[in-house]
Amino acid sequence: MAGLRLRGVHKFYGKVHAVRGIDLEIPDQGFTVLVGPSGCGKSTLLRMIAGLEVVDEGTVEVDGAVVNDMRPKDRDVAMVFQNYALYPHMSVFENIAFGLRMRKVPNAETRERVHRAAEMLGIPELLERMPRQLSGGQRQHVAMGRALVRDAKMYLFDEPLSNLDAQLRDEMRTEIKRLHQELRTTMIYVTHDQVEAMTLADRIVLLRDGVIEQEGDPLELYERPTNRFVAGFLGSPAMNFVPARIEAENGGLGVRLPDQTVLALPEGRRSAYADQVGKTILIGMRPEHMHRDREGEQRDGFGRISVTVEIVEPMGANTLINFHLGETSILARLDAYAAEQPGQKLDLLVDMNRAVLIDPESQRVI
Amino acid sequence: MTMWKRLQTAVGAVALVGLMAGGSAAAFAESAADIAVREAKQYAGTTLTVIWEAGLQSLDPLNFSGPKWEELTGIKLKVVESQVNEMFPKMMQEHRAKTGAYDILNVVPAWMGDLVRAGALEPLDGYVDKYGYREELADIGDVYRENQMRIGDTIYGFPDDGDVLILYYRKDVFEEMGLSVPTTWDEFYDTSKAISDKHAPEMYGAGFMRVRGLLHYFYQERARVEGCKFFDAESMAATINGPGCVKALAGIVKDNTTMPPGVEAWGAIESLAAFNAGTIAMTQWWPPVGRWSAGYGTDTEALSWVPPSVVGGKVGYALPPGGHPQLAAGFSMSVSADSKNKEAAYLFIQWINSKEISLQRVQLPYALRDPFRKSHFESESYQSLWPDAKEYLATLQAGAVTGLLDLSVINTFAYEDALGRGLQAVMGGADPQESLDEVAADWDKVTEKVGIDKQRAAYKQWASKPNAYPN
Amino acid sequence: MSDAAIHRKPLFGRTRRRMTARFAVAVLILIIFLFPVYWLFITSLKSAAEIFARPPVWYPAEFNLRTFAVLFKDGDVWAIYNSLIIASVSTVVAMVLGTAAAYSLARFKTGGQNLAIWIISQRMIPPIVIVFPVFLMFVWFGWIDSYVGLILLYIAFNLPYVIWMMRGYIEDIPIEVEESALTDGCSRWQALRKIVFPMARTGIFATAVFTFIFAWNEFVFAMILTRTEVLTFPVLVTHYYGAQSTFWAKIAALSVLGTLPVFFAVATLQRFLVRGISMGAVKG
Amino acid sequence: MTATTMRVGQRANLFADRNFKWLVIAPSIIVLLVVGIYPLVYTGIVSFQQITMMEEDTSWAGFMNYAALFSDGRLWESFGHTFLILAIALPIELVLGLLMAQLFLEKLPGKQVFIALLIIPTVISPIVAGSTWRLMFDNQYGPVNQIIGWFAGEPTAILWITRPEWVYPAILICEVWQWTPFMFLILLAALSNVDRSLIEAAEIDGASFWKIFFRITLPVIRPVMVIAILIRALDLFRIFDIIWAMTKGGPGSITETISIYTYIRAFKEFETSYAGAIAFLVIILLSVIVIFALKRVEIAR
Repeated sequence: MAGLRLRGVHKFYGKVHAVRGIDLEIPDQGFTVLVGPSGCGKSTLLRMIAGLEVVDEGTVEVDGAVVNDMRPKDRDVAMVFQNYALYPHMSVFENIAFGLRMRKVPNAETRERVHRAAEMLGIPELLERMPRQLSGGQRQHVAMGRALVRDAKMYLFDEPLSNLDAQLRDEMRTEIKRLHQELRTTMIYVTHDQVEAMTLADRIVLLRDGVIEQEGDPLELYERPTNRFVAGFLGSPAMNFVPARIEAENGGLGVRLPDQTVLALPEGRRSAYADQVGKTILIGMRPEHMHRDREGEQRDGFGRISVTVEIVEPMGANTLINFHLGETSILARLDAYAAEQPGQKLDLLVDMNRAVLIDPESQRVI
Repeated sequence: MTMWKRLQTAVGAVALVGLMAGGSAAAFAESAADIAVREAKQYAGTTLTVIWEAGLQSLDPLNFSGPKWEELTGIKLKVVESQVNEMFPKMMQEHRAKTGAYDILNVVPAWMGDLVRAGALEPLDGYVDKYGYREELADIGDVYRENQMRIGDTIYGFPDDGDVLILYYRKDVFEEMGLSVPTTWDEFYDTSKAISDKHAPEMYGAGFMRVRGLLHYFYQERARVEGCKFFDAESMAATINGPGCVKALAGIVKDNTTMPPGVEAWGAIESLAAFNAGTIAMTQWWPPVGRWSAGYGTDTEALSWVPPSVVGGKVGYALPPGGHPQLAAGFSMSVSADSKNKEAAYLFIQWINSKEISLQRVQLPYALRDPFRKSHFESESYQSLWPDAKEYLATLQAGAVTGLLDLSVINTFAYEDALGRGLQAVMGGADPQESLDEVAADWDKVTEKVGIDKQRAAYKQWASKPNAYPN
Repeated sequence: MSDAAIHRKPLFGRTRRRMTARFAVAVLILIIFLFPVYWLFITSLKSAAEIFARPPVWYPAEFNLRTFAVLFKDGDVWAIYNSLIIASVSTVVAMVLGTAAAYSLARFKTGGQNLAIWIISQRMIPPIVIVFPVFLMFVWFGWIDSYVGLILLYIAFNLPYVIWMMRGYIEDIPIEVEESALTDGCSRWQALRKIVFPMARTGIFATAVFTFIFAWNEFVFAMILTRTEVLTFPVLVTHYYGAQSTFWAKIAALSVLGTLPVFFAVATLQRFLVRGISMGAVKG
Repeated sequence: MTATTMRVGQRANLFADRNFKWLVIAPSIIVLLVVGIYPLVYTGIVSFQQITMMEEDTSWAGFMNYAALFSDGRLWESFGHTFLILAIALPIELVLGLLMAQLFLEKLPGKQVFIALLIIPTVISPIVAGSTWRLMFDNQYGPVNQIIGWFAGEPTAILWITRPEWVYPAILICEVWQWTPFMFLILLAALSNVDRSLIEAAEIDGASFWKIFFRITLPVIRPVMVIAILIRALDLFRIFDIIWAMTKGGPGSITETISIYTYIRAFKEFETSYAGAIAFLVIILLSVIVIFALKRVEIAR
């Protein structure tokens, strides 16, 4: 079982080069999330895997065999669509059973499997209804059921949660994760929502403009993004980028911010930037990597900045603080226990071990 | 039934004669119908297609002549019915495509010239001689035979319908008011006015067809009676707007004032309905009115549409004022030049047109084929169909001597159409002189397009016929 | 048309008295629009005397069905049968071909915008300007006065309409539904048969009814391309206008017979037809 | 599945999938080409020849026939008649249809029955419609004059089909009678689809009924109206059957439309080449208009 492999896959829509040479191996039984902003080619890639789109160049291989021209029905994949794609003229039962009927599964077994899937999703009472009688969440369940009832080699999800409200989305996310843990089959999941990607994935493939920006397990991408795009895409609220310059300071290295504050680089990182003194860079700081400096303590690897609070957004567990560093508007996520006021002066500690330094020319993390 | 019996007897007699005399020696004893049947038998099993006007007209070939012909010869007759206005286009379009879809054509004499010049009609002289039909042709009413049979010197069709527009009048009303049948159009006006003045709105003096497509027949007749010529025979300039022409048209407008309101919109049906209902005292119509107003055949299903007559026995027949009735339309039987079975097609028209068979056909109660042979006019059986039938036939016969031909030149339709439009404008209130000036201008345009020399030749050919103009 | 979508303050008010007034106006409009139909109908039942009565008679003394009986006896109803065959077969074939083509246009944008416009513009040409060459062509193929000829012509005549309409209906079916069927194990054809066609049922109905009506009512082609064998009913109606006779009763009776089928089709399928009649402008 | 079997299947699918879209559209295109192309080519060729009823003269005539079009007053009059009918009938149908749609927009007892019955005129064959109105307008035996007589208090004998001043009203009444239900049906559906919240918002903003109607309702249903007008305009441009049944172009040539005139030249006079030139002119004119209009509609799709 070598799983799924894409080699040099291209897709053109007229003059638009939607997918530009994707090389990718999808691990067997894993949960892979294709994520990226809209138009990045992630859905196209998924549809090529399903056989719904012609592969213009390159190959899609399953278990070592090229399946470029194999019809969807022969690929043994199940798919959940963003708008659920329920068959409006069939009852819920028939919707779920459809894939089995097409595969000529005996009636008794079909019935049994449909009921099992319905139980699993908690919708046994909906089986006799028609799709138009269902709420959005129920439809989503049916769409899931339709995929789950199949004993497919691969399950494909095309933004299955994007049409749900926030609460349902959270529930379903957990549900899907649980299902994957139970079923242990290959799942490929497309989303533009980095939270879904982070929480669900064994492995994230981050795409932009038809190319893979970075792939790896979720925390790896979070902690060690290779470029500004990846750094900015994952994490919520998004990472702050501030123009700065690397400078030699007290024998060490530091980063000078627009307000002339210098943040010292921790010792472990200094050697990497020794030859870059004087270089203009972007420093990326995640909001959750800034903390209040309550006692004026000096902790190793943290740098202090003094800011004037502009907007305060209490979120319960955290409070978001908005302020400016030079021209740049910055967001910090602080613990919730103290209530700042707009206009208040505040000292923050920046975790310099987790800050990323980016070459503004190449946009790559240095 | 009686006809059928007579037919059987006739066939039996022919067979008997054939047996006794044997071979061609018997030919002199055979009628044209017999010859046609005898010769046609060799084509048994084939099918002939004929285009015929839809409706009543077609009942003849569908119910009578077609089945008889098949019984006698084994040749099937397929009737393609067509709305009368579509017949010419249909014949032409099939000719253009050389389909030979129709073997036998019903040709309105005015179309004949165009069809011949387009090469759509088969010359018939050879067949006439071959199958011994000359003698019986001579029996056809002079005016039809002399005028509607040939283009140039060649026979292209057998006149098959004596469609002469005679005058019908209410004898009882005339008697009551002491009126005599008008012989000039001035008298006609006075007579009509007198009756209207006395009886309107219950009864008007007269009601004529005035709609486009029909009015031009009445106009053509009356204009020529008033001395109008259609063209200058040398320059081919249209003279349809000459003094006689304008006088005739102005007379028509004047006569309308003595007729029921709205007469300008009357077609064939309106004047028929009004005459039968007794609300007009005079009308000029084709021969069927004489039969229908007398109630002949109107109890049959085919004639159930005819407005019921309350004037039976009160109808007198006369030639219209001026004494030159229009031979309006009517049909000739022709053979298509594209036919793939010309011999059989010819034999059918000889048979159907023959003395013997045509006499039966014109007496069919639902017939729209009107007497056209001398032998029809003199037929005793016909004369006894209703009390005044003899008088009726005598009038038709008189019309068959003095009648006037419809204009027929190259592209007749264009001239008729332009004239029809002009006349209709006058019925709508336009000035006769101005309208006829416009018609003349339109005619000149058509003539120019056709080619003046070509048209002059065609017109001369037509005008040289004895009944093109009254003498 | 759902009443829910109706806004609250229309021209004719909302009180009960106004409702009555609106109802009265509606009845009046209906009477005006149906009176000619009524007149046609009673003319078919009148005797000759009643047809030519002055003043006109508004209802016949007796409902005599003689004219209808004559139409049946003389075989004139054959024209209705011809119309039925020609309209039905051409509708079925046009629907099949047209739906397939529409699928291609809707799903693959085959040939781009220009092909779609070319197809629909084929429908706009007045029949009379092309009928003569069509006649010549059909002569070559031996299609004059044959079912094949008229059926083929009406297929061609109606195809643009079918394609245009069905393209709209298919575009309204989310492509994912079909893709879902494909991943569920359907071949493309199965997906069409089991998913697309059932989902487009309303559209197929509406389109088919109008295709049928167009073929049923068509006159110019039928007049010029037939002789006698496949005469359709509108052409036969004109045959009753003779040079020396006008069979008003037959004209009316055959018209009534020829209108009944379309009327029943339309009355039963009424709610599907709005979109059909508007060539897809209204997604009713 | 082994690699070899897959390759076999591969090729078949490759053909089917890559060409599927052309395969399914091909039959339709072929039918349209078979029936559509020859007439176009034929018409184009004969219009440069000199074929008349008398002579099938296929010699090259250049633009003679086209030049003759310009001096053919009757042709341009027929264009005028066509546009006259179009310009009068279409607005009347539109306004009447809109008023009726407003009337039926709200709840009404038996609404569906009303609609089903009102649609009858539209589905009747135009030949039958024309015949029906000939019966209705018959100056002696038709009910129209009778009814007018009742109102006028004296017998009326308007010559609807014969008088130039009455023939257009007659044709237009028939045309409007037949096609107003069509407009009505479309506009009723369009009005029913208007988003109620738009109207409510305008009401809250204090707009009067008529303001709402002209400022909100009409603009919202405009796309539908455009299509409906387009359909009817093209139908009216081709108008033949109704006039054929009622007047055949008379009185005079006063109701000759383009289609009627083309018929006369092509089938009554068999001016094949000249009629070909007329046909070509009509086809070109229509193509320009239709393609222009359709492009806009297509873009709006």
